[in-house]
Amino acid sequence: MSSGTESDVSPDVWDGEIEREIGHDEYDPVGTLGLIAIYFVIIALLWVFMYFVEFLGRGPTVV
Amino acid sequence: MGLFVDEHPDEAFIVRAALMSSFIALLVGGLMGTIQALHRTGFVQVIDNSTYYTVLTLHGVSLVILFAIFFLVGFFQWAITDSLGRGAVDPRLTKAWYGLMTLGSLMAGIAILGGFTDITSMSADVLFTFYAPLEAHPLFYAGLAVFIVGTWLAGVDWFRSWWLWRKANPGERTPLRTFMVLTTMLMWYLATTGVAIAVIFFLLPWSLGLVDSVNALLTRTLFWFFGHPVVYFWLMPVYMMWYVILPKLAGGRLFSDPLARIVFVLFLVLSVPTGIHHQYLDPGIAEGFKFLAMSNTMFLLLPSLLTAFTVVASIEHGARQRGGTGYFRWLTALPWNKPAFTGMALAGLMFAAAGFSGMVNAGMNLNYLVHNTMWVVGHFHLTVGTAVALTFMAVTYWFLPEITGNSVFSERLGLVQVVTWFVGMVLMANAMHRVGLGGEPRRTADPFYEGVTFDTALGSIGELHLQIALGGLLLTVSLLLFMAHVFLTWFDVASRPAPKPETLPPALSGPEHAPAVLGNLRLWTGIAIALIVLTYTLPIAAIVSGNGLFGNAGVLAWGVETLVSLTAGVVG
Amino acid sequence: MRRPGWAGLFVLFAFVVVFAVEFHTLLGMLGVEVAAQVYFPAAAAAVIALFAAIMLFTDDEADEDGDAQAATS
Amino acid sequence: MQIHRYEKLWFGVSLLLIVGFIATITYGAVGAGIQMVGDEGGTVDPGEIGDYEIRDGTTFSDIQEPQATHVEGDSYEVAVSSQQFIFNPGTSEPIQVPENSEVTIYTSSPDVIHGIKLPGTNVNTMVIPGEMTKITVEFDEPAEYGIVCNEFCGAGHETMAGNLEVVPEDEWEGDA
Repeated sequence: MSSGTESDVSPDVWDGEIEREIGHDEYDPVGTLGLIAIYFVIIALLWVFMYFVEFLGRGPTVV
Repeated sequence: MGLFVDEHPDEAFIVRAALMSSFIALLVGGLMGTIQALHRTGFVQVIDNSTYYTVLTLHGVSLVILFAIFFLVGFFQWAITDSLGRGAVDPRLTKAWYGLMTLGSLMAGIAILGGFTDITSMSADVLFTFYAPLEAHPLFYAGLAVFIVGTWLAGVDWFRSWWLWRKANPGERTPLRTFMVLTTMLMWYLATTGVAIAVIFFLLPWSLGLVDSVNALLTRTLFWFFGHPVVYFWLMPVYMMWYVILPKLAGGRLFSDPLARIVFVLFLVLSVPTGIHHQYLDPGIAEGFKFLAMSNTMFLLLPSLLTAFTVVASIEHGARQRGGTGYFRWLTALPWNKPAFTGMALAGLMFAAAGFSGMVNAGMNLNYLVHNTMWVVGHFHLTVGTAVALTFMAVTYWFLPEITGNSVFSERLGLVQVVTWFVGMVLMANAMHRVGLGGEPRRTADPFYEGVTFDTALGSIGELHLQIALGGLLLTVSLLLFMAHVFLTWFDVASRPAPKPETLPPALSGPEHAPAVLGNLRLWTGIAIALIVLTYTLPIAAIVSGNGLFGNAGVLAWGVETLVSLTAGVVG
Repeated sequence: MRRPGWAGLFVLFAFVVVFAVEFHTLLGMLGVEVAAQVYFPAAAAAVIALFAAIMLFTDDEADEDGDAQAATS
Repeated sequence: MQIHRYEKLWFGVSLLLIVGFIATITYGAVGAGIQMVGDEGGTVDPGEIGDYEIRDGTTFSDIQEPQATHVEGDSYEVAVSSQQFIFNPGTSEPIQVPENSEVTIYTSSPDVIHGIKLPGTNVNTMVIPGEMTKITVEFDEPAEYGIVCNEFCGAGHETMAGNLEVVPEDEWEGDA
């Protein structure tokens, strides 16, 4: 079970669980791009909230 | 090819031994966690406040040192042996490092357990960070040193296997798993020099009475020299599992082998020169050094952000090969019935959340808000307590058949276990973050003070404490389920042999696409050392010239001080 | 609509529980304060109602990936 | 090397995020003027904290009073010994500072490492034996704050707490 460098794989590798094989060039991870874009928006907003509301919005602060 | 246990019985024995040690530590450390979750929220207090700190020390050391590291050395032994297709060069060395790690654990463990009883004056109530001048019994420091030497020898063992493989296979790219083990171990060698120096030259002589005092800031800085990269020592094996096992479970292939190598190289280069970000609020370290540590830390986000993309893309590839369609509908085509898959996927999701609280922790002046509050505890229960621990537990469902030759007892029970962990940790870690923002300190037995109130922005402290306690109980249930499950599988109670051995499919974009320089470990180690020297020389020189190597009472202080200030003069 | 396999339902349940608990915070952030004694029983009822609806209004078939069968192995 | 264009895009966005974080922190340091605890306090013999020279003729023990000492204008200073398991002053009687003041806090430890946090505020620092922690805090409004030790300092750590009062100007009894 060592990982070779050949690019073709027998579908048996997945115990018959897959329907079709998809190669590198025929695959665009659109779902991943969507998920990661959502993640980016969430952390960017949370960062602004944490820094400018939670942190700078409270006193006293060390100057 | 057969099962790992049939192909390499001697190595499988060591892997099983390491996992056994790891699980014992998990049980002990986890149960200590239950006591703490109930004690510090005030619901059930079966121990004294003073015993709480012994419990806390045992919790930290058992879980992050023993559980995590024993598991990962077992996993690495498998990764090296299986990916190179050859056994250990000298089985005696393999047994020796495992023996040393076990001996060290027992020494440190006995010292900690001494804190529970009055029969002996021995104790080590110094928590996982053992900041001097809090003092532990010498056995504790000696045990840590022996344990670390054991891990060093393990690295030597794996490098020897690789060197022989390279001689037999000139010109071939190092297999991905081996590459990941080697970069992780190189990072570990660099990181542990800090704690080794702290323990061997300062803490051990001091606890034995050979020197009168220590420079508290120096040993603390040396601890964090090790204390931050150690989290990558736990995390890098997890990344390996996410890169090489998770895509397969999802029904797909790793998206990009070269990118995985880049990520591990980035960890090797950037992990160590970041430790000062744990010391943002320390006196005696100038702001400029803190800013430098912050920049390094922020750039260390890069390998994790890249990993998020590659791993999710690999999972999506699997979902689409399984017939998944649509923008997000493919998520339902994933094998959620496999505990190994679901556990790792949930662990990854929690790590994404942990990424955010980590970014806050890394923000230099923002640290005034969260430093040493429960926020930090919430953060690392998402990282090491979920991303690492839940992935290790999940991968166990995939891994045990390979090394024991038995089928997993029940996938269904396994799924209940990983999901329970997820729910328990969401409740507990989220509440911890929120009480932390209210100012509740970490590492205390009883955070209820006269005349001090903690105002949380949302929800009352009482409600959040209830969430912490409930989450802790769910985690305990999950832990016991896991232990029972391991026991039932290990001793083959169901009497079912393992299914046919697993094959790991190669990456969609293979190693042949990686530029050759990526494999130049000497170069990357050299750059890592240069960065460490740049980041640490001046702060350490300043700390030593301020108070001497051994604090004010140190006899050697004057001579060394002169030497160091001369060096600092030359470097600066 | 086809009902997800038991594993899918279970994972969904976990997310629903977690979301129900945290939604209380979210309401608070949006300025809607609901007392815990009112919110949590209501949320529990909503979760039960949701799953009752899933069981009643979906077909009693495992989804096409056969999660339900695979899980029994 | 094959790298998918989405991945290149994410790489760029990640770098942007990192630079954005560093920029925010820099704004906090330069724009909002938040200073980090640094090495300005210098070192001190843990056995003789009281003798630490704040400036010529004034030692740590001279200003180690519950009521902050007036320096000039709206600046005040106070020295606190953080020790197992009290803040002195702070624990037995509250530290008092006037409103609209800038208070420089000097603190060190004669025994082990401690931490100081005023819950609900951004006042938070480590106290390390051998080092003198020196921070300046702006107190604008009259208020009462708790002080807790937030670094484990031995059995008894959970009792280590105190108070700080920001007194309205008309009730301030110290120098002004």
